[in-house]
Amino acid sequence: MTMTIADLVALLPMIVLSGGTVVLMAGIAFRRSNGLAAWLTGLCLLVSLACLWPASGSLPVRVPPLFLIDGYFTFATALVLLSSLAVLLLSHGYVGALRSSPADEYYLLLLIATLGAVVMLGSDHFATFFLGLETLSVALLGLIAYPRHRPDATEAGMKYLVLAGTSSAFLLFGIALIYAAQGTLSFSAAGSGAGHTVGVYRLVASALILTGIGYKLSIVPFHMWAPDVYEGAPAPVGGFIAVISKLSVFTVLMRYFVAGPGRMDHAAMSAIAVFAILSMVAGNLLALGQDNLKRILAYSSIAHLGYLLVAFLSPETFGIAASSYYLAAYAVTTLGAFGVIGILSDPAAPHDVAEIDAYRGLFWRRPWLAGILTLMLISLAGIPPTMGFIAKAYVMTAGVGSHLTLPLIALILGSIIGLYYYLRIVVVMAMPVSDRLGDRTVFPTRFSGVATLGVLAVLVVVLGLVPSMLIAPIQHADPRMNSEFVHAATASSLLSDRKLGSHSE
Amino acid sequence: MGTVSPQNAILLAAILFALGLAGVLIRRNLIFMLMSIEIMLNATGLAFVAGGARWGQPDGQIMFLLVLTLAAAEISVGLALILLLQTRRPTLDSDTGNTLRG
Amino acid sequence: MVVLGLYICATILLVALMIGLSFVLGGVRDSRAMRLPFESGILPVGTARLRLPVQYYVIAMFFVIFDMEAVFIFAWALVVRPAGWAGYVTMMVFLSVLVVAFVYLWRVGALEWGPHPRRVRPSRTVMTANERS
Amino acid sequence: MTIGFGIFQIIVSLFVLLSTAAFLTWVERRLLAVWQDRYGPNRVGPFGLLQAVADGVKMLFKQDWTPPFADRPVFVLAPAIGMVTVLLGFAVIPVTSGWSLAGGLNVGVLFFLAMTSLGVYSVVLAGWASNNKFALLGGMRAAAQMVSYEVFMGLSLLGTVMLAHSFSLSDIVLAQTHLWFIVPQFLGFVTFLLAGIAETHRLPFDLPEGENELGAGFHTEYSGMKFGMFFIAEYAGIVLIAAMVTTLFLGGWLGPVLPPLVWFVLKTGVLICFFILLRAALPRPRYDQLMAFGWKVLLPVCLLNVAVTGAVMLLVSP
Amino acid sequence: MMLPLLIIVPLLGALIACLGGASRSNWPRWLTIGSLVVDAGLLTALSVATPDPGLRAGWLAHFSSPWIPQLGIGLRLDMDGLSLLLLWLTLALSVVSVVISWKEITEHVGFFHVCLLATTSGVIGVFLSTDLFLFFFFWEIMLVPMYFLVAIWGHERRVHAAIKFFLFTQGSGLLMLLAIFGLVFAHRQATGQFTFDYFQLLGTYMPPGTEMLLMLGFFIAFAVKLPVVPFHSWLPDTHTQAPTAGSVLLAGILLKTGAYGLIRFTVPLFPDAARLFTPVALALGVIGILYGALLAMAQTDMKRLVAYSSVSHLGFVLLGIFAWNGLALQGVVIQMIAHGISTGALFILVGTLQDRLHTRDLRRMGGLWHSAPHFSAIFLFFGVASLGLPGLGNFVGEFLTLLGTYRVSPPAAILGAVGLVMAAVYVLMLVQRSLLGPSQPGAVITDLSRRHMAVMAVMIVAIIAVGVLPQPIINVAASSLDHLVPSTQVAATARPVVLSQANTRETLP
Repeated sequence: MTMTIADLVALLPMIVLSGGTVVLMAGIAFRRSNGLAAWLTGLCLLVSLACLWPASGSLPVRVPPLFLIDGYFTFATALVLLSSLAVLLLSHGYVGALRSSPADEYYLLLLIATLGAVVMLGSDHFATFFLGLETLSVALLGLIAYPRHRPDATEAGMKYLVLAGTSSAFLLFGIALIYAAQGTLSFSAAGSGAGHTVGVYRLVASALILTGIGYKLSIVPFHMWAPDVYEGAPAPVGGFIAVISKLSVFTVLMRYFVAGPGRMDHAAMSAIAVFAILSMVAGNLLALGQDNLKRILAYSSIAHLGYLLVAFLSPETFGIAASSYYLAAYAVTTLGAFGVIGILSDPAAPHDVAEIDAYRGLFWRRPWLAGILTLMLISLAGIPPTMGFIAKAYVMTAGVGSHLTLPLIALILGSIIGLYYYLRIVVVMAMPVSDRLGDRTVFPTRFSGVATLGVLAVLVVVLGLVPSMLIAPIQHADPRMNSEFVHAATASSLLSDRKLGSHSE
Repeated sequence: MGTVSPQNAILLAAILFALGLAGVLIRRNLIFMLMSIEIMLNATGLAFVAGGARWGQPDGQIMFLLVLTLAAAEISVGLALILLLQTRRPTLDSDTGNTLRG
Repeated sequence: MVVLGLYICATILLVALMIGLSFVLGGVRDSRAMRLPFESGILPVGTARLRLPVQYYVIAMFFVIFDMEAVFIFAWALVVRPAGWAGYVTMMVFLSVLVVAFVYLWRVGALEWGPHPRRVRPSRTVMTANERS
Repeated sequence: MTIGFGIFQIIVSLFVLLSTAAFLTWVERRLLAVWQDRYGPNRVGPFGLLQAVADGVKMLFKQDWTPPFADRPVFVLAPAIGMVTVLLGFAVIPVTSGWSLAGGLNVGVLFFLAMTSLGVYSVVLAGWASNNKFALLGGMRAAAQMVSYEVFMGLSLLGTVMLAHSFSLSDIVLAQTHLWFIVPQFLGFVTFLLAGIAETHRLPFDLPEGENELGAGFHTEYSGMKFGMFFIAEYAGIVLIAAMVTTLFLGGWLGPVLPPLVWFVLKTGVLICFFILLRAALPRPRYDQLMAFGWKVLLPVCLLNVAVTGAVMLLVSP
Repeated sequence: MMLPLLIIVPLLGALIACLGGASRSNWPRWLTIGSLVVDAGLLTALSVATPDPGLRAGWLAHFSSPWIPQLGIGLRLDMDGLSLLLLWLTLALSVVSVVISWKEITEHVGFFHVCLLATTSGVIGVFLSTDLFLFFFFWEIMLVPMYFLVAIWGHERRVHAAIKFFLFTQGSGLLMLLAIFGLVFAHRQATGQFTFDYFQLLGTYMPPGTEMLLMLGFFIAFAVKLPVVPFHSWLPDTHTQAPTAGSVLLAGILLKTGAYGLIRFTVPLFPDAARLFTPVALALGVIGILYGALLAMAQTDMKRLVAYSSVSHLGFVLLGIFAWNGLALQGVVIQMIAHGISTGALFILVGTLQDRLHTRDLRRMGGLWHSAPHFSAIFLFFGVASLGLPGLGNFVGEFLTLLGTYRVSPPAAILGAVGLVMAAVYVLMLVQRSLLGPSQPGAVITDLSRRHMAVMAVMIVAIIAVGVLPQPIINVAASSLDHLVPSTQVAATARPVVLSQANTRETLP
């Protein structure tokens, strides 16, 4: 039970984040400064990122019974930390302009939420999963409702609270049932006994867990909260919810179902397939009627989770690599889109600038911002030369390889519908300038935000044009590599995937 | 001292859970909704303890502590939000909270 | 255990008995003054559902949080010796986080009661944001 | 231990408790009189000893008035809760090794803390249900004060739990065979004592019912037996805290020569007198001072106590 | 290295033009022309160079480099005669587009040329890719700038038209992407190789049902682009709303990518399914010819009329492709080029007319001949070219196609010929209503500018050249058609045929 040095090294990213949180809190206690807090947070994220390096040579490291640090963790954590850094930079100017409260606590919450996400990514046990999830959710609550003067934000926070609480309860009850049925809370150990304890408990437990996770991922029958929360939350926080919270929950889902005990659970898998189809179709359809960019992004993220689940459903072929790439693409683009909203918005105003009408003529007023937003929308729509295109193609490859006919049809339908509303925004931006909204100046303090957007845009294009830069590391991050549940069949298919992977002309 | 079988304890937990869920769905007052969520969370805590009892492990109780902590954290934040809401609106009826369409 | 159960029943019974007896035995009288809330003889004005200072709620939150933290210390308290120095160090880490949180609350002014303003020293960036507006 | 003996114990305990609490009103007034150089109750019976009985009879026959503006069921429930929780708190106190209701309960300490926590409901509900501004303010004050000191109370007795390795109060007493915990846990003793006084909102920490500010605080609207119940609960609370301090820090029933029961009663009695002395001797602080004292002094001290106790224990006998 | 440069040069031009977009000067225009000329220079070098002997038979140039090795995707570019012809067409029409919008486009000039060059670059990529994934990449990439061209510089209902265009093409594109993956997995199943290489995928074995499904996936994508009748409804809208340059690019080049796809991918990759599908495809072709012509007759909007005539003309292309013999294919190639020129010219003319009259409504025109004789003469010329006057390019294409089709399916050929007659009707109607008759009040226009005259002159020469001397074109394309045709059994009965004027003269055994 005692930890070795190697274990500690493997857990270093989490330790750094936790320590950073404490230091930041102490820092805030003695000197309230927006800039100092931002610097500390950024530094902490970077150090944590660097701490992925020392352990990377000797992966996987299992820290029984709570953590499993493997390549998949490394990849996902890097993604989360970088996304978090992006959110930090995007929010720096934004929260700096808040008048109702100092911004330093915002960074504290951001750091705590990131810590929660990272804990989740490394979890090999329901306890750590749950702890991470709740650390994330509770910190997010604070972030959502941070602009106290905005009624919308408070309301969104309240909605998120009620739904997060309810979904946590569902999840927990499911976990409790699994525990009662199997006597262990560990992902890996739960699987070994899974074969002979399939029964009512497990069935009910799966249903409850899926409901809980469904809420967290906001996939279709459980999606109602997402648009409201996205609309009410400050724009950078919207990006955080859309990217980091979903990414980490999805990763756990992957760990549990693909590499862990859930893979035997065929009922759950078919339920996920149904949710995926519903998400793709309904998410896109519902987005059609929206006039608010944040709401559109919310529905689009619902749909994107659906696409992602297609990859999830086909782990035997390229599914895992596809989902990893998709997550990266989704993260970059979604952050970019929310970032543009954030840069155009004044946090002291009662709302962010998210009504589509406000974007009229943006192309001619702020060509670069409009260009970046267009790029992000194009990527979300899955059109080259962006990451979104490669991601969608990758997911489709996986789906075709696993003969997922219905989900693929839904994917295509969804994509076509999706094109319509993404293009609508682009069209509005290309329309002649309207005088109604006047000229909105970009805040001079937002240099960090603009620069971040630039980097994101470059990433979208470069990784869309040269995807192998990302695909190569992803292939080393297969969670099945260190799982004892790899069936003989899967193992062989895994091998063949690798062989194919190495094949080139 | 009579013992309660884990089965029955879980059944009780399930009933509590259902009551809490019903509360969340039916109640319109935010405070009551929060309380219902607490009931659901505590029901899961009970289920964990029952599970722990079945296997004779402390894990269930540990999970219960964690659940309690979560419930505490959530309720504190919830209370703060409700206070914020109430300074703007006289009522805590969740149906009136519809500035956001949804 | 059985005795405890019986005891619980007995206390409840006792209390019910006290209330019931006084209800039966008590005199009956009514007057206009009895129907008014007692405010030291002054006629009451407005509702009694006051909006209370936020400090009360803050204290409620602190209670919830610190009591929960205490629970973790309780769990350790039982096993100080078996858990040994490893357990002690773990606990100290936990406590130090708690202490930092405590210091944070103190410095931020959350522990102040009464009319003192919150000790929030607005940072320079916030001030400039204000000035800009 | 048969059920019959248990029932006997219950009846005796309740009787003793109630009569002690009632009797204490007399004791307090007499003692205060001594210290303040006046007479105190001396008309009913010898030395006014029957004053407590007279008060009880009076309450029983006074009108059971529930104001029309109050929330009726809650209004009735509030004093009942206060009474029940205090009485239940006694269940886990081991009077002697042979005489206790549930002294061996393995979560005795937690049970005690739970009961004192539940006591908060009594005041807060009373204050709210009265629908009176004074009562509400008093109730809220009481609630804030009690929940705050609840935390410190739990933390301050942790040292004894650590030393005894048990939540069972009998075990804690037995662990003091060689040395009362007041010696190694002096800090704990002091903090617990203070927290205990605040928890029972006794003077000088009786801000919730500070008559010069709030009428009578949360029980402004109460009269008759329901007021009596608050009254009894408060005195029973004093007894409870005194008994608890005895158990946790003063070695409970342990002591040379005299029989255990006598030792227990003696120690508890002295403590009760001490509480009454405090009332006579100390002025009342401001409410903000009270809260600040709790959070800014007691809490760090409690935490320090826990940390030091743990370190010393491991250093002395790893 | 030449092949990627062909794609990169316009993109670089676009990049620089983009930076200069803010200024209202002419230099984005000159830059565009410049990069197109450089590109043309590269293409000339490629055209005259003798192909490397190491290449596959019939191919002129090759480039390959890894791109996403993990998925067996490479940057594979190959050029054969067919590609070469279409590349020339692309560059020529791009230059024309720039010239004819010299004064017409005044807003956001820089961005306009960025879109134009990006479209060109995408189209070049489409014509060169021999990696299926890369092909799809370019297939998609050429749509975005085109979309902007329509959505920003188009006419009244441009947004609607642009979105419709995009949805149709993108949606069908996704079907094709699915089919590509299906094909790749089928290939993997058969050989264990996971690759998107066109040459490796040729001749992949798969069950007939699968083959048919995959073939349909490809077919629909190309049919939408072509457009084949049930999928054509985006075309009239888009053409009508697009700016003139957009219409030229659309009609002249983008539609050809559909035909190119059918020739390059659909039929060779799925020969058996394609043969089974032939009757349906021929029927669709005939329906396209007749339906397009019929609708063209009913139009009063000039641009719509020309657009529907396009539908009709491209029906011949479909007919020829699925007849799949040398004769028909030669016809198809000629038809593609001739249609590119003639329809492009018609759109330019209609565009200038609209600029002057501010309407496209035929009912409000008439007697234009009096005020604008040059315009009218040229308009008449391209009108009759379009209806297939012997001696001009379209005639050669259509005639060859019909001949080839006749060998396979006489009824289809006969019905197609009826389409020619109908073409005569709508073209003459168009000419009669607009040019002849009494002058409408307000329908007095200034004649073509010198700039336009120059462009028209070049195009006239080109269409006459195609009509009179199709031989060089056929020679260039022959090599690629040669290696295409044997892949079907139909080819066994056909021999390459070379035409001179209207006389068929069999050469080459």
